[in-house]
Amino acid sequence: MTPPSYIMPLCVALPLGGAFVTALLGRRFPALAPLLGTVASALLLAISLLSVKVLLQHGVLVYTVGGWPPPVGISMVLDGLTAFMLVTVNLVAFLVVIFCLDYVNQFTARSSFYVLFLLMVTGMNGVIVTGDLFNLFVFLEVAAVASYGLVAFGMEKHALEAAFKYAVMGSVGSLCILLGIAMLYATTSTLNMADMARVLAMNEPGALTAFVTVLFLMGFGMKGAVVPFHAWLPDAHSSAPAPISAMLSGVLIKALGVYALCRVTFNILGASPRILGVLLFIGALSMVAGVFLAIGQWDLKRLLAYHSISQIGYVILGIGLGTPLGIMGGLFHLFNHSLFKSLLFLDSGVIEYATGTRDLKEMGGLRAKLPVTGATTLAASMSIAGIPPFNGFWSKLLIIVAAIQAERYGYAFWAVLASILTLASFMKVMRYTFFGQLNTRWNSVTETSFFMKLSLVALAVLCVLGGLLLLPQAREAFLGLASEAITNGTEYVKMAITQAR
Amino acid sequence: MIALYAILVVMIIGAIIAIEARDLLSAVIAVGTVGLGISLVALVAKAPDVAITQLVVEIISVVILIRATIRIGLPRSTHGSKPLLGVVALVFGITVLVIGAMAFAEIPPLGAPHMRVSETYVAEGLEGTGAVNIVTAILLDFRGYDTLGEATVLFAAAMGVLAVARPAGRRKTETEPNHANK
Amino acid sequence: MIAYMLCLVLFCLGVYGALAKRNVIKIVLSLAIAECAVNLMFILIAYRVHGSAPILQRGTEGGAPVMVDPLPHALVLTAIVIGLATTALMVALAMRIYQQYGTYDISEIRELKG
Amino acid sequence: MRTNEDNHKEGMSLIVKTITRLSVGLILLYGIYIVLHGHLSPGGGFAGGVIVALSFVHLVLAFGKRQAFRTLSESGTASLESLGGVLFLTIALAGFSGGYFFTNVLPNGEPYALLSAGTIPLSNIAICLKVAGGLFAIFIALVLLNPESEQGS
Repeated sequence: MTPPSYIMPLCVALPLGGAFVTALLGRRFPALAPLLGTVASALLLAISLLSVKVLLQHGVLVYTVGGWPPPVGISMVLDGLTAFMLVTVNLVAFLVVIFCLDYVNQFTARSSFYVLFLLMVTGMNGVIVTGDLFNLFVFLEVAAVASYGLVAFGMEKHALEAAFKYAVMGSVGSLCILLGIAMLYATTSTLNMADMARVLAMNEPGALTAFVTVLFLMGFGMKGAVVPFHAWLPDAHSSAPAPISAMLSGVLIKALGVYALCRVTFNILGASPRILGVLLFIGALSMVAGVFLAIGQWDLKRLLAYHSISQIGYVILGIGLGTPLGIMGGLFHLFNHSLFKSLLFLDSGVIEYATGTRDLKEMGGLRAKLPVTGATTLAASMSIAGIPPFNGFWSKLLIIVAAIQAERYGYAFWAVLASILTLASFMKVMRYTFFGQLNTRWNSVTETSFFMKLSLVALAVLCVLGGLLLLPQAREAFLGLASEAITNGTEYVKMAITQAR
Repeated sequence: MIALYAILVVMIIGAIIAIEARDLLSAVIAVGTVGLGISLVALVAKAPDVAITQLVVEIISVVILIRATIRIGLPRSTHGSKPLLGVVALVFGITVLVIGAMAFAEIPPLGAPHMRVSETYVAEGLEGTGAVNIVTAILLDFRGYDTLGEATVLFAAAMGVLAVARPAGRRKTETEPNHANK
Repeated sequence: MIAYMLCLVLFCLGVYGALAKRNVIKIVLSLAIAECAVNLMFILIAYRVHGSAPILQRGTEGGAPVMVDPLPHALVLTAIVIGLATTALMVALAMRIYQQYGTYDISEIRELKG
Repeated sequence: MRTNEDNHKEGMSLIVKTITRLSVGLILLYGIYIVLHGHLSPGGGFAGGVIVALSFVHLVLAFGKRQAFRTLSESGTASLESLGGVLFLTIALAGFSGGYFFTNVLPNGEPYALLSAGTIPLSNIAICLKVAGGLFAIFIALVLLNPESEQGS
């Protein structure tokens, strides 16, 4: 049967239609917004799982929007990396929407929360699916503008300030990306990524490629919160509502930052050793700086935010190695990190929802009162620290082995050191929040409602089962194709062009 | 061509005034000149669509910016800047200018774009879409998907502003977060 | 070449203003300037010496007329409205911040520490 | 637009109000012209939409806040905007019938005529609705956000 390549525009049209209809009817039927949000993200999860199967059957698919062939019209490309990112984003989005069903009751204007949430998912899916550089920028802006509104949703003083600073840093990043796109258009006079790679490959890289690489590194670095540009992340995460900071650090900085950086550096500019060296350095810097900044934190959410920076450092370190094993390790860690980091943020949301404070010193012995949250936080802390049975261990192991294989002993050492410091930091978190004697103030605290527990337990189970992805047949279908899409870099061109003719 | 350079210089002077002016209102009006300078450059560079849109968008952004500065009882003068970040911004500016100068040598000179893909738009524009205005043809038919994303950005911004402008964020009455736990 | 450099100077001015200034509205203004500079870059890239405006005239049905590059114009239209959207959102946030903090000076808005 | 006594102190002076009453209609007409001729002459959905929004803004500036709600209440503008969005999305999805996502399904019609270029005029109208609704909703929200009240409620 003809390859069902129409699933790609569905990934964008579905949440977009949901957002518009929710905005139109949200005020008159308050129950419509949560219902539509859950149904839309459930369908999206099904579509992204279907896309992995379709990819296995039909290989790389190209969908030409509007019927115009690629260089003229916009094309959508479904290759290994796209399917992988679709599954990561929509899995976390579905579980966070379930968590939101109860968490959002404390806000006014709930329907606009769901509209902005669906728009953010639309933006991320649009960035992942598109094969056109300017289109990637437009959907990156959709996701970014929706997330500015969501960070400021709580309307407290620090939420507004954090949202403003995030908006300023985000806009400066977007302008750098747009300037880079203008320069690329000037030389290659096309906007299709595959076509652009083909033209750039013809003439050898000169000052222009350096200029464009610097601009894209700054722009996507700001979106992905790597160390030189990470200033907005701790503020934005600690004051955003918990499900939003789970989405932000779970998938948004990955889809907008790391994925776009990979797509641009590997598939368009061609990963020259210099760019890989820069990526390695930035990755290692983020990894170490993130952990050191996190050690001294007593505010739970800020601590988790700094750990996000260091885990993103792991991912970029893995991908910066350039070897197939390193890239697979980096992508696997990206998938695992989106699971356990969103679980940690949701747990901190439950703790804040129940006790009203985020300060570790005031908590204590909540294990008795919040058993489910305690168990899931324990699972997530074990996997972020890299304890064997959990998924974090496998991906960190892959990265460290790949670093050693590539004779990057320095980076391997830093990776191990950062992992140990992460373990220490999360033991401190567990010690202060759940173990120890129960702080008398919290004896009237009860466990959270059903939907919140459901999503927490689901994420914890996924954290435990994450390691199974390394089994041979699962690895080939899911991770292998994704890392293959990166390693063969500009050959992506032949597939995207020939497929479309 | 001299008109192009003249307008550019005027815009740069306007930008410097906008950043360094002590009075907020005059800063906003200086940004107005920069925006209108762009629509003049667009006219000189034969881009009527861009000129009309930029002119109109500039008007509404100046109205919004003035709305934010006029009705506030604050002393209109603004003081000082952050020295450390200023140095960082200057270093960023110098590196971008230097690398940019080298990069500009490689892109086609002003006035001679090699329009590989745009030739198909110009040639096929009329019979492909039936629209006489090629820019609208590109915007709505060849690359209509961009415009859908674009309309969504404006929709997201409007929803964001409505969410930010509502009186209270959390429900004070129903759930008192620290103890009563629904 | 000089026009591109002037445009880049405008871009650096905008980014300098956004990072270095303390007044919240000044930051929003500088970002608007930087965004104008990038749109300007697109228009300059599209300019063609003897090109005419990208609208087909009724008379010239002959060979394809010598036209200015229409694609960057479409991109600029999109970028202008994106810039307007972000500016409007930031102005709304700035006004809300003024309401809560009572000042426009970003260094005094120091609620988040550590 | 009958102006009663209490309405006088709102908004600007009388001269501005009378001028506005004349010019608002013209601005609105000009905006609608720009939208409908989007595929023939410069301008299009965006420019026309902003001009239409400016005509409402012009009205609000001249006649003050209360007048704003009589013309178009805030929820009205938001639903106008999402209506425009839904219309534009249906035009895009209608493209599915013609093969791909955004195909121009209607016949192109002969050039230089007003009703030519298939779905482009319809998309222009949808975008005009969306942009006008969006910008006016933003302006109404900013007008409501009176910064004088020191402590946010």
